[in-house]
Amino acid sequence: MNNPKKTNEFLYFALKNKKVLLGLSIILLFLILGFIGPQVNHNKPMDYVDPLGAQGPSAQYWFGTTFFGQDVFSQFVHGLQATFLVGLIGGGIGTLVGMLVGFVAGYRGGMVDEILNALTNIVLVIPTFAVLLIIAAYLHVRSVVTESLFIGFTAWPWAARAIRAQTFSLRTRDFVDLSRMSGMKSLKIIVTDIAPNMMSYLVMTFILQFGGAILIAATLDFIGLGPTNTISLGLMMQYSVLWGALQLGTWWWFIPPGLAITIIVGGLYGMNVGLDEVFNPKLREL
Amino acid sequence: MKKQLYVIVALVMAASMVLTACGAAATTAAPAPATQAPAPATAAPATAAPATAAPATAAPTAAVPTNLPRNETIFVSGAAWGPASTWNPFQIGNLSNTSGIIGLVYETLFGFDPLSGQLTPWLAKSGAWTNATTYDVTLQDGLTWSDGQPLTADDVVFTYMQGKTNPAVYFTGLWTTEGLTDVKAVDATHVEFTFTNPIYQEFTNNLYNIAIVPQHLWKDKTADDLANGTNANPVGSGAYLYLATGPDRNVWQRNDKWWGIQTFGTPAPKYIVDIRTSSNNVALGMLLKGELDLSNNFLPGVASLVDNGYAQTYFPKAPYMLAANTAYLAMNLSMKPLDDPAFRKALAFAIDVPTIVKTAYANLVNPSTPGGLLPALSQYDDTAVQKSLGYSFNTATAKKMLAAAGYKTGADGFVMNKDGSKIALQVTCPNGWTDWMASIAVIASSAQAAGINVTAATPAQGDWNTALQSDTFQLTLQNNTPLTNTPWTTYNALFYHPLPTDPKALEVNGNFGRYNNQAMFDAVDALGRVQSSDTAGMKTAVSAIQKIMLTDMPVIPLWYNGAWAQWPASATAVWTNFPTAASSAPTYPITWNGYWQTGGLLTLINLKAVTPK
Amino acid sequence: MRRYFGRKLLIYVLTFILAVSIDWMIPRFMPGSPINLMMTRISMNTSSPGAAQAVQTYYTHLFGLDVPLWQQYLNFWNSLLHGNLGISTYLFPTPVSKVLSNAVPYDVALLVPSILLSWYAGNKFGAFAARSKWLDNTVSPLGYVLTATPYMWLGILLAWLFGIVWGIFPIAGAYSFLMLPNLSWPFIGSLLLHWFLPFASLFLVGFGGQAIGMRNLIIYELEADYATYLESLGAPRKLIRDYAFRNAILPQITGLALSLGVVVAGALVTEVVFSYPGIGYLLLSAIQNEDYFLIQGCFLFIIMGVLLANFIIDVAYVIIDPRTRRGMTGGTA
Amino acid sequence: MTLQVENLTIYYQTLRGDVHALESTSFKIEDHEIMGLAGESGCGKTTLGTSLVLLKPPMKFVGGRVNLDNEELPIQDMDKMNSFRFKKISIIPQYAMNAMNPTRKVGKMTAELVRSRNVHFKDILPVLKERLELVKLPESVLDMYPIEMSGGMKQRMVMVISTLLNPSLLIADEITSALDVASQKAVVEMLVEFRNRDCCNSAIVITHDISILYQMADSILIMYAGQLAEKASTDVIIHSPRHPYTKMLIATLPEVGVRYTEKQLTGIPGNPPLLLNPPIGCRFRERCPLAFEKCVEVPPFIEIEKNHFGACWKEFVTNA
Repeated sequence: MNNPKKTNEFLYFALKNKKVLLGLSIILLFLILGFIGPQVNHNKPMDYVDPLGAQGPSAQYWFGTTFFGQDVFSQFVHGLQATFLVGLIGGGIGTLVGMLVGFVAGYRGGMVDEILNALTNIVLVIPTFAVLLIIAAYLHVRSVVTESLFIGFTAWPWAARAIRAQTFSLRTRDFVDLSRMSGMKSLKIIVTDIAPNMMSYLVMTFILQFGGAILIAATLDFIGLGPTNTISLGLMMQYSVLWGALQLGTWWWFIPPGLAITIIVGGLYGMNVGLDEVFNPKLREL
Repeated sequence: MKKQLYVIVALVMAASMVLTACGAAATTAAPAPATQAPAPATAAPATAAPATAAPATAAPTAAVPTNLPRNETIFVSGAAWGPASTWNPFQIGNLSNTSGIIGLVYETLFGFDPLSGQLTPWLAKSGAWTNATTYDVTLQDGLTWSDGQPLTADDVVFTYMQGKTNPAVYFTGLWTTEGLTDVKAVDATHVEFTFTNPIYQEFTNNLYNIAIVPQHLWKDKTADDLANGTNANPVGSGAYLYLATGPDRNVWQRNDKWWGIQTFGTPAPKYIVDIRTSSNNVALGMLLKGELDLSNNFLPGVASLVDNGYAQTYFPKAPYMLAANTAYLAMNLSMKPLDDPAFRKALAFAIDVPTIVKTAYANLVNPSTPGGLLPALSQYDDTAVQKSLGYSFNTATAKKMLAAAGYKTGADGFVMNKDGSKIALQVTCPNGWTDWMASIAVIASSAQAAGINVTAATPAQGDWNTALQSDTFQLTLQNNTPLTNTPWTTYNALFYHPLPTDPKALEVNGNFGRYNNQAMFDAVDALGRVQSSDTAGMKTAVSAIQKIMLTDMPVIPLWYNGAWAQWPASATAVWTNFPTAASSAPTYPITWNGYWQTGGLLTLINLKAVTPK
Repeated sequence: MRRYFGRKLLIYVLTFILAVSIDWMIPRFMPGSPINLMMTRISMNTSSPGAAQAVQTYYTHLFGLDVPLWQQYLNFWNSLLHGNLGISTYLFPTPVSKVLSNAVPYDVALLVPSILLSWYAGNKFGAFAARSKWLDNTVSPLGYVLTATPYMWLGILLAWLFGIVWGIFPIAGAYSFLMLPNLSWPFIGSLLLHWFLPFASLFLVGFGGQAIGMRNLIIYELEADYATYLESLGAPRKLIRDYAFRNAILPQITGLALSLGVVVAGALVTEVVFSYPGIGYLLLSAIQNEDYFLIQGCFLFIIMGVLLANFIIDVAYVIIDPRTRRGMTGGTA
Repeated sequence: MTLQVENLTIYYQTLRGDVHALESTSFKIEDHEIMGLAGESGCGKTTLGTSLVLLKPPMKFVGGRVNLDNEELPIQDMDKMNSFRFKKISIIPQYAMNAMNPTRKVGKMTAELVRSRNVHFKDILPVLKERLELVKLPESVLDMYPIEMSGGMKQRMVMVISTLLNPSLLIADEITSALDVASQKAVVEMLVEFRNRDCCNSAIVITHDISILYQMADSILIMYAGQLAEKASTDVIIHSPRHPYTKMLIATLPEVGVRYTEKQLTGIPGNPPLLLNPPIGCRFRERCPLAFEKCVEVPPFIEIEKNHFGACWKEFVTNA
């Protein structure tokens, strides 16, 4: 995949693939919404803009207001931003650490591999959510970024494992041998020979990590261990439940955040399968 | 492979469900023997039920019914926020999840009626100071424990003695600082308390808070038992008996042999199921579905429900609720500019309490009087002082006062310290306490409107708590001023003394701003030493306190948190005749820990079943 | 094969030690003291400062926080091995182990059936979706949506629709508030009624994930060389699909092990939504009350549960996969 | 005659258009003939082989007829074709190493396969055992999983399976490329032995390694860029080839018996044309030293001598 012609070819197939297109457009749609939203709607997410709270959707408040008279739409769009941030940072770190561990373990093999692999398996069995939970529980000031960091640093193992396997299969290929014989540094080999040849794999890994991070963040937020200094989709759900949105039937408070997460993550997953078809000609539909 | 999977799945499902059933059963299996107390004969098969798996033994028995008849059961909520963990009346702090152990099972010498401000008879028929240092209590006749033993003066003496002999008991202060020197039984129904220089106000408070325990069952308990013992299967003298407990409920059964039936009448519900709701919204939902008969949760939405006739509250319109405690703004008096009374006074004028009442509480609360005393104690307020020195929301006035006090406005439109340095204050409350979060938002914005740069922050509860106790906060909300018989508890909490000598030491009892003014301390002590019967004396003492308080403004009382109570409107209701402002003899309809003595039990006695069996 | 299990066991032991250490460490090196909080909860309004101090020191000693760290660590292990997880501050004076044992059955009842059923049904469904491109494009999306749904949101929706709008199912507690636990059919019925919605939300999300997983694996298997070979020898579609399914099941078993962590997380929030008295519900209260003995207990319990489940799955894998059974490869960790 | 192919044309569908992998090819195979099919990789030899057995997308049938034992093969019809597969025409695929289900014991898989073709395993068992003996595999392999077998064993096992129902035509695709020289020789000999024992009537042996054909094939068919170049008896192709491409190909052969790797075959200057819109006329002409104007027309593949077919204008001209 390292030569341009091929890359174009994949781009070409990617844009022909319905799943990829659908997923991509969903992401873009929400991304735009998240960044245009604050421009068209100037209410601050936490401000108590409407004296009589819990009003349904209206021309003034598109998604209605919370029990305290906060603007749900404003919370929603700001929440979207937080969501994408978590996905980007959390998913990014998850992928990067996974790559680092996977490449080194897979390429070096031997003792290094043994250790890294053991580590991977350990972190893999530990229910990372539980770890996140107690960390968050005791870490009293939390921001979206810190949350993402923790998510990223607990989400890497399966990526590492997958990448390790791929690297294994690649390191014995003759073009790698060639570079090795030509005395190239391991790092350089990884960067120039191995990584490009599993670009597809890395892209897909990142997408999955992205979606995973979003879900974990939402879950943490929901039990009140999310960011303490801003709004997020998960927090919206938490507040709505805490403040009787179900019982009072203020559905506009708890439907949008969950729906958005579902659509975004669903889109990502669909896109992933689409890319899979793109990168594996065997699976391509014609 | 298919078949195997089917079998596995089937097996596991069955197994796990049974497990659950047993596990659930196990939760009563432990305390179940309690039921042996009322009816040893029938209890045996009942307690065996959970143990043996045969459905046959599950047949309801007189002692432990497995299905409570709805029309004899009252569902209450709002007291318990966790599974019951102790039935030991000496562990007041941990009883909140077992609300009723004091009041339903164990009884106090007196009750207290916040609406009249008077102590009411309970185990004691009457009590009086025979002289400045001697208090005589006369017990009711025919008092009995639920195991049939008589309750006598010796039990009272035994109970109060625990404070002398056990450091871990919470009322050791009776002996160490309140001046109690001796308690003795004159005869079976007379107890005599002897003091030197008593704190009358606090002792009066103790009289309806300390639960009397049976000497014949407690005399062998060690200090450790008193401090950590769970006292499972409690045997008390009260109107209800322990029946069962679960992770989300406590179940009490009426004691039909209760000594008080002749004196006070029979509580209407045969069973009380005290439900622990995971959050207020669950209570709201259950209330709407008629699955709760009395909710003591804070339900912000309830105002509209009452207006639309779905639910009822004590008042038919705002504030809907009786008052339970005073929410006030605590200030760190050791930092600039909060060390300047003039600044604090201006801040008091700057805070927009009306908006807090409207947005954060949907009109479920009332603003507080500057003196901070609950309406129940308003008779002691010095209205003159409050008029002359008091405050009310007025941005303009606040600005004037700041200017007058010499605070210049900086380029950013906010006032600066007198040395020209910027002022940036932070008002906090624990994250997740949403009504308070909304409130501090209003405090911040209204203060800014008056030119005081205040921002709101919501640290985690632990941090907030540490900051509060270690005096590292700036501005924060507090409400450790419970409803009691005396202004003394309120002011003792606000101006608690002596302050810790080491400034780093934690202060857990109150006076979090560490207001250090001997004149105030003396005034509070003076109030404490006025006899509860001496209303005039109390008024003078309170007046002295309020003068200093409103001059110095060490704290800013803001609003009264409500004694949250709501019940379904009659259409769906199982129980009726709840107390309202219209009732002939209204009571506090509260089931929280410590409120059974202040009207909770009386409320149950006055209830009527809508469809009597 | 012995070597294989040896390695496994080693990993598990290491994991456990690590987990226990994290568990011990975090509360001690994070801000906030549970004792203080407990003091405030006791919030004694009395004229005698002495009392507060006395009680404070009493608790500090009781919770063993008055000895050097290293000793606390050793004590921690020691009492752990004696099954003693300390005393809950928020449910003082109940031992943590007791609190947990009351909650565990509800988790078992939720997790075990939902995991196994969603795994089984999901695999079937995924295989079905992979039968044809047409089915794949029409049926699989359901899988993506389900697996992308946050557990609590599905829970909220179900609670709202079935609990409040239609009022079919109760949405709070584990059994009717009119009942006392007993082994009678009505009681078990009530248990099931309260159990159903939380179970359903766990099941549905899991179902989606498993279905998609199986679908992807089968698509690959059907393209595998052995499938083409059989095809060119005129073997019927049925035989080939059958092989593909059997081969895809194996990675799905390992997949199950890996998904456990997520499912547990899902169970925690689901229990919160339905205030279902399991570990998750407990853990939330523990966190809100900063009861770190209870938090530790819950955490340890979850760890042990997941480790155990992982081990069971490993064994199952070895038994089901002929290759590991023959001691050929290590399967997948 | 066994197999008769007429104007068979097969394309590969891609999103960019059709790849002309096989252009109107016609040839015959006689009874008991083992025909080698050789050419550079990507010249369409595998396409030819597989299209006869399993013609499925992205492969596309464009035209032509195929007769096996005077019966038309419905190769373009996946379902109709089923009755012929395995029984009349069978294949040893390139990927023999992974051709067996990894999670089934070889014997069990064979049994299930045979049964699925409505043949009683019991009836076939003796044959199976005899064939195993023939390829020097112990009966115990039937109780093995593929991963328990060496490459050579797998290759031979697949050989046995593919020929179990005595197909009339066996297509053996690169059966040696995965093996070391020693086992190559063995496999080659076994294939010949199979033919001699009528395990299959005739066979097409697809390979890029002409040297093994020399050891076994009766005739050799040379392909270039989707077109047939030349077909004749092995001796003729090796010693007196007529088509310039064959000549160059043979010229690059060192003494017979040495193995070839794909790299060496491209020792001929220039590269084969891309088959997505290929050049008109003789596709070899860019690389052909003798190319002349006539070559812009497609040369027919005709018998230039007895049993010696070729497709080159030069040949026709010199003989005219």
